[in-house]
Amino acid sequence: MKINELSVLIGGEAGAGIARSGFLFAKTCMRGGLHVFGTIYYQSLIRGGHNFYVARVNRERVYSQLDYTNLIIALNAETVMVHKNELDYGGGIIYDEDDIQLTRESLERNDLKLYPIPLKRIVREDLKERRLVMRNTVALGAAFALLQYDLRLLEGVLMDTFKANVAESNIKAAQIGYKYAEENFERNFGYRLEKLETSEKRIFLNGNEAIGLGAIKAGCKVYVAYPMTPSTGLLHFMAANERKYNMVVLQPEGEVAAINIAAGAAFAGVRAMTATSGGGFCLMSEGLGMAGMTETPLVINVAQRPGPSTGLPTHSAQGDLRFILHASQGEFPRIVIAPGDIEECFYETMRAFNLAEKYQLPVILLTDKYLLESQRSVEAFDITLIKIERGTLITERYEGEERYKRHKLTETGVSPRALPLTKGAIVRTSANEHDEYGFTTEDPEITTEMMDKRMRKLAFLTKEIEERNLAMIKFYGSKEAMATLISWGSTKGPIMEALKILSRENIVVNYLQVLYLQPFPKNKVEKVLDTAKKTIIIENNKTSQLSSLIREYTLRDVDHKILKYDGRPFNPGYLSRRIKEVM
Amino acid sequence: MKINELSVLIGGEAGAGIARSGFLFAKTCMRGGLHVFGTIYYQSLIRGGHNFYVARVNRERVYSQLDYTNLIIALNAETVMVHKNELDYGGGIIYDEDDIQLTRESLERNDLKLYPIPLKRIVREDLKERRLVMRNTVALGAAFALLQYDLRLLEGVLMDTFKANVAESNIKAAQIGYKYAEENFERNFGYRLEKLETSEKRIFLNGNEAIGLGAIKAGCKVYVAYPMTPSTGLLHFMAANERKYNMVVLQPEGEVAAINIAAGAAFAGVRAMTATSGGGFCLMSEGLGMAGMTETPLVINVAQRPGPSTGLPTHSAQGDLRFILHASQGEFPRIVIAPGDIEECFYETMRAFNLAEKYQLPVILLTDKYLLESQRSVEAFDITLIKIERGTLITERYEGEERYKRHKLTETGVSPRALPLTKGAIVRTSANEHDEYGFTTEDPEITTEMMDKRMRKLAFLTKEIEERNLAMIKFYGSKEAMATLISWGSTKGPIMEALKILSRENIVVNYLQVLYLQPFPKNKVEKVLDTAKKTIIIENNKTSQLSSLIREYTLRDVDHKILKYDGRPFNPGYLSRRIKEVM
Amino acid sequence: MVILKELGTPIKIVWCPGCGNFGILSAFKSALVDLGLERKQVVMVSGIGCHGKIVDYVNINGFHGIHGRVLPLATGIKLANSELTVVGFAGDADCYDEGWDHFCHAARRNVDITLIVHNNMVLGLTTGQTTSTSQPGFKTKSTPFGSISPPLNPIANAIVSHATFVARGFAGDPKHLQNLIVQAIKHRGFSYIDVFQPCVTFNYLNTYEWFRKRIYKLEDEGHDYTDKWKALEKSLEWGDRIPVGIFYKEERPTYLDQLPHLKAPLTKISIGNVDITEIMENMA
Amino acid sequence: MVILKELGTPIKIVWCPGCGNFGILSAFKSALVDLGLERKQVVMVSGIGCHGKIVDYVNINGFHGIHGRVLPLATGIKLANSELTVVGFAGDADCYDEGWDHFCHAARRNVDITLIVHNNMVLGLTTGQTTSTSQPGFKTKSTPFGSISPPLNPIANAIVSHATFVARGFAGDPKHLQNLIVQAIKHRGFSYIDVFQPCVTFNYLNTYEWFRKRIYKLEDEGHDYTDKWKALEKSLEWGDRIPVGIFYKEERPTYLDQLPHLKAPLTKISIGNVDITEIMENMA
Ligand SMILES: Cc1ncc(C[n+]2csc(CCOP(=O)(O)OP(=O)(O)O)c2C)c(N)n1
Ligand SMILES: Cc1ncc(C[n+]2csc(CCOP(=O)(O)OP(=O)(O)O)c2C)c(N)n1
Ligand code: SF4
Ligand code: SF4
Ligand SMILES: [Mg+2]
Ligand SMILES: [Mg+2]
Repeated sequence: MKINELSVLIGGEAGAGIARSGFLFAKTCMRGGLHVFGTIYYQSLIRGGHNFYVARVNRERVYSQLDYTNLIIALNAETVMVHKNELDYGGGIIYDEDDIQLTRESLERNDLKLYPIPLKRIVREDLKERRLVMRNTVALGAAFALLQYDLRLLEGVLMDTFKANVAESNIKAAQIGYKYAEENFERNFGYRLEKLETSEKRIFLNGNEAIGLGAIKAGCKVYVAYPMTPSTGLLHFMAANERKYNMVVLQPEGEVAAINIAAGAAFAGVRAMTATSGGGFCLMSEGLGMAGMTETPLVINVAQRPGPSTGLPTHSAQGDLRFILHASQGEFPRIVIAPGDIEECFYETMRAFNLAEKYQLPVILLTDKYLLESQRSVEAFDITLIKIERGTLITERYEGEERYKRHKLTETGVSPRALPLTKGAIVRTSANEHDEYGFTTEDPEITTEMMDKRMRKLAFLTKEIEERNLAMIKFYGSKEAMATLISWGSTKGPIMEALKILSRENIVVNYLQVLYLQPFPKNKVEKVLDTAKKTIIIENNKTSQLSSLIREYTLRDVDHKILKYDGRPFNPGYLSRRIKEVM
Repeated sequence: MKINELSVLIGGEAGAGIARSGFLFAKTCMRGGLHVFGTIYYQSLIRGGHNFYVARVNRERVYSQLDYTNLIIALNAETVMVHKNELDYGGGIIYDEDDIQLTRESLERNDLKLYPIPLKRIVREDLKERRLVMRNTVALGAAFALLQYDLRLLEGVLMDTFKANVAESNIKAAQIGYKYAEENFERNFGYRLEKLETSEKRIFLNGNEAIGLGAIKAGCKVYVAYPMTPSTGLLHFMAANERKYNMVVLQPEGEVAAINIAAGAAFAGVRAMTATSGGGFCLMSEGLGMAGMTETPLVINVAQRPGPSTGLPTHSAQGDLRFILHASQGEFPRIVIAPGDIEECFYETMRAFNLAEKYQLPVILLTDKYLLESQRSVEAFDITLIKIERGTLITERYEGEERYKRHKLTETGVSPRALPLTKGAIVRTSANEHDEYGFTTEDPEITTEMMDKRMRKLAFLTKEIEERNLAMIKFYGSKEAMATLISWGSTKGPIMEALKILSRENIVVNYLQVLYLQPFPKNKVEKVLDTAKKTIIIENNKTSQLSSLIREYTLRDVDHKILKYDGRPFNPGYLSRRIKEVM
Repeated sequence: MVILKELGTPIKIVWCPGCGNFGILSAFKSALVDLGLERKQVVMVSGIGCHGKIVDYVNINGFHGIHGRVLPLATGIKLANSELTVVGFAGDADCYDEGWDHFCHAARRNVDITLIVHNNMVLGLTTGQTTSTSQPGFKTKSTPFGSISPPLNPIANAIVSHATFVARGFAGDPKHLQNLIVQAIKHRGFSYIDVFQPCVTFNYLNTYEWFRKRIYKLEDEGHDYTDKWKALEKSLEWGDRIPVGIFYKEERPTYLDQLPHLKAPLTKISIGNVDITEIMENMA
Repeated sequence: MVILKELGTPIKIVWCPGCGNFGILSAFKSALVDLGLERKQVVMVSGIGCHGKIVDYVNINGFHGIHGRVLPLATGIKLANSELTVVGFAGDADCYDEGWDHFCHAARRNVDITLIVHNNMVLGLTTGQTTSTSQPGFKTKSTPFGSISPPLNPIANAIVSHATFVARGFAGDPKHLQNLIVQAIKHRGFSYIDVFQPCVTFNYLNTYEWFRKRIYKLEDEGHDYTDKWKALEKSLEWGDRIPVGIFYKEERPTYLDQLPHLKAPLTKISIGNVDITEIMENMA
């Protein structure tokens, strides 16, 4: 009997409410003091096809899905066919006996537990409901019965998620499912969930929501974006909160408009943000350069998915790193941060806004589908951790030179930033090269000075970050290890799990997460490389873009590369096997 | 007395016909068997401001302007003020005495020769012309008198350049100027031009024209571009030749349209091309990725100018290398060629079309203002050197599988390329990931296979290039040298001149020109680095992007960097001094 | 000459059951049969969105392009090979939002291509947000408090931008639509059909019902589609009565008609031996 | 309140002598004086082109943006700080070619900004190519055999796209233009003035003369600018007689008017202490 160690897969067609059911299941687990990770796999279509949600539950912190599952909730036959081999020994399948005929023999698995339930019949006959999607809740109820978990937790989640009347019928559905399972099945399922007491306040959310929360907390006032998977969730989140948080959330005619509207808003003085994925970012790249040239603070969430071009629009990849680092003509400072987990999505977004304003440049959060659309239970965010810092902003009255210089040459490269309507300042900027006042110029000396000024900001920034000891990399595990894993972004989750697996097998590896890709933390990375016995890079792309950066900055190559570019994230078991192979 | 070694500067306001006069002067020199290089400096405005053309003439091949000038033709006072210190010892100034008062004293240069001519008065009174721009030709005539050059050569050029009646009055103007100088000035100018006999057939053109010629010769049938300096000259050249060469030359609503129209045309089976500069390329980057994904052959001339953003629109820079290498989301093969001179503009454009079709991918010609808008006398192009190669193209009848596979998996990565309307083939492609037939897919295995297929083309290509011994780098100078200069693109010209200067001072350096930036000729570059005593990189950018590539690919840094990012090209004298400094 | 059953492909159709796209698909296939075209002659181009999948469901040449760029892609294909029949399939967000830059210009340019816009007044494939043709007050996840801008009027924009064939169809009436498509493809020049395409999943407002209650046929009321002014008047009609059919049609030389030097499709011109000596002579 | 001589800057004006841009510049400066605005209240936004330089010639806040993006930039500025008066200056290529995506959408959206298009029917700064408002047959270096497409009609497009203030001015009549600018800026909502701006260097066709011969004032003929239909009729007028003045004007809630939660300009909202506990509670 395994207690509080479980992986569940809920599968069915697009439009069958799979994501919602997964969410309900996972959140119910969290409410009982358990840790949960949930992730959704879906195709670029609206109905039909095959969607599935994987929830991983544990008494300890969890960071990713596993390679196998213990319980499948199959809302169609395909789910069983596709996933049956992922079932671990002794796993179970909940399914609608009217849709699917299953026997241990036909599955060729004697170890499996089969839990047929007339889901649809229950909806129609017992619940007298026309919304067939209720069968999902029946199945959830049944699942919690098998797991001997407290049904009231699910009831609470249903109450909080739905409007009163919908919640009520769902609660009924859950109860019927629970009862059906209790009455019809033996108590022989090898997995149980048990409530745990915890003093930690936890929340359950995905990367998009964490970034949205970070943006709102950071005082973002204008959010402009055109829908593009997997960034669209952020648009929805911001739109839902537009009124409450005194924002303007606008979906314009396309990404070119989006970034220019955001830049205009930032120039006028509010914190502004946009988000998109690769194709949209292409269209934004000209505006990005304009922000660089005019020293306009902007925060952009670039949500990766597999390319080239439209690629696999609902899957995940890390193929855009080099593009984001170099996008737009000419040379200008930018900051590129790649959060690796939900917490970093929140805190780094807040930091991004501070950095954008302090250094007056665009900051890119480089994320991906897997990070943005996977959900995790995390400790409620510490809102005191990061203070709002707006740098040299002047809003009321400018007291400097008689004629204000928006692009004043300074030692740090950062100029005092008055806003239009500030008394004593006429604020002027230009996407052409310009003098200190913002007047367009073609003078060779001023051109050189201005380029140096802008680029100086990166040095100033690097210095400040070091002085304040902000994490540009993170290091996990002991200094002494047989190998050092290196990665960026969302591969962090599976790697954290792989570390656990390996350490259970007494294989000691440690892990360097590169959080800031620009400015590249050369010294810190070098220090890790200096002591690493063997380096293994792990990326969701074809050409190993992070190792190209490491080569460029440190003149060293990594020893091994584990790359995957089929649109799917690493599973930790697979990953640990690949790690062992190269060690 | 210096014979056939001359640098002339013609300066005046925008709109005063400076570029035209420079062209006439230079071409006249070429017609006399001399070698000429000419380059124009102008601002982003239409009238006023300060434009100047620098023509360098020599009995030997020349590759760039010099640091100094021997004769100034000043069409306004500003020209003298700005450039007088560039005059070499014993230099002369031709100017309109009614506009400018000059004395050797006020110039503080006893060595100078002053040639005041009442240019405007001559136009009005002697020529009875209202077009004041004729004064330029008067000045040209005078200049050739001072230089004791055969005026008939200028007359011939005027005849060939202008319509009959305009030519006639210009010839008269030139004659009057010539006579005026002969009659009014001593024959004491220290420079002379003399006709040379040569069997070499030479032409005089700039980079844009050389690329245009290459494109036409390569059979480009659709040219689509939106005007953007410094690529606009190519649009003008192609438009002028649209009818004669059976092309469609279209200026659409913007760059997004341009690249997609070109891609459509290429998909349908013609050779298609577009050109732009950084900001426009940003807007093209999404279409670039589509070409990569759909394996559509495209040739794009990306004409650099100083960024970021609009920057210095009429000046020159090399700041876009990294951007071009990585533009667009995801990973796909592309070829990036950086011609360094007029000849390479022609031959590499022809090659670009062959490579694009053979490997079914986008090819970028990475150029810049200095390369595209500088003119040189070169040997007429050898049109037999590069044959048209269209790879696996099938136009009549497809004889393969029953159902044609546009994206067939092959060992080389290149698939047979049938066109729509080919008998026996339905041609289908998708910007989404797709199977061999071109149907959209999300399958993880096919995704991996297709990524591998596309990327395989680069290996195949590299192999072929090596087998056929095509130059991906060029090497100048002796193997044994005190230092090796390294550069890409238009810096080649000043470097070739700097090599001459240094060798006159017995400083032996050699020079590695990296012609192909992608695929990066790692082995060839490494071989050069292996024997180099000291490496000095020379680039027109701030961050030395080529050395970042060298670091990335060879894990070695260069020893010194000479960088300039004020929008102006290197002058060879300045460059050779900087080289000596770091040696 | 193609027959209907040859037009199917092995790909499973993944539109939601009842989606208006089915009506467009069947109307288009039947139109191809009516027109007596061969499969290899026709090229479909599509954008990204639910509509974009249509390319996979018809067994003719196809280019599933990027979001918003149906018109330039189709333009390029036609310019290169004028013997091809080129039909673009765009979404409303695809054409009227992301790709709006191209629309009026394609109308002016009058390249002989056909554009069919699957106008479901919603972003379908991205799970339902407001587009520029969404009705005021329309609530979606991107406008939870309702859309606050009046919708774009692409029909009127097309007419004032010199489009030579402007029509509107309804996916709920595939026979009528089929006929419009036949006429549009036959038309020499840029032909454009906006198709009301109910999205049964995300557009709760503009349903089959909603359209059926309002739609009437221009031809039933004797509309003279050669009268531009009348066409414009009709294009502004919205509310209880909404017209479908041909608004405007005119003969005007196509873009390629005006390039007298082109005697053959560009793809047919041999490129092996282009003679550039004359240009080089001029440079000598 | 600004006086005229405070509006100059130290920058030398580099437009060609006689360029229509001078008329626009002086009309705008005088309009600012008429309006009694303060310098710090007004923000100019411009695109890239000869027109774009105007930002450097007026001593108020300015953002010289990139080519084609005047409207989104201006929109963003106004959304962020509704107390600012935001005036965009675009070129015809800038707004009607490169930036066409934004035009009809800005009209629909009705953010309270003003757009002035320097319509010289040519790409000026890139040394004279055809734009989408160039006349048919217009010969330039990009169309050496003459432009073959009928020109765009932005006035008509604006009207059918629900613009609330649509006017046309003439740089050769700065007094009249000044008055239009005053009214446009006063208008609450998106106000748009297309200005005929002779390019004396590259547009050999549409000269001051050419315009003077054809132009008449709508107000002189009693045009009722509240009548959309009449406005549309007037917008189609071209040839011997070309109208200038206000075509159409209507009061409609602006974009920000329709966001009832905004009580103050966004820039004035303190961001030091945003309370997100409630959202977090919901996630618990
Ligand atoms: C440049 C770019 N931006 C955004 C997207 C994301 N995207 C995919 S489909 C789509 C629009 C769908 O709406 P519509 O064009 O109306 O097509 P429908 O799905 O309704 O048929 C969008 C915005 C994209 N693929 N490319
Ligand atoms: C994205 C982009 N494409 C092209 C250009 C080059 N460019 C500079 S100004 C200009 C257009 C000039 O025409 P218009 O907007 O009519 O302005 P005008 O000079 O006539 O005032 C263009 C295309 C650019 N700056 N950016
Ligand atoms: S989401 Fe709407 S448009 Fe897309 S397939 Fe479903 S019904 Fe059709
Ligand atoms: S080129 Fe034309 S628009 Fe530009 S400044 Fe000169 S006259 Fe004015
Ligand atoms: Mg739609
Ligand atoms: Mg213009």
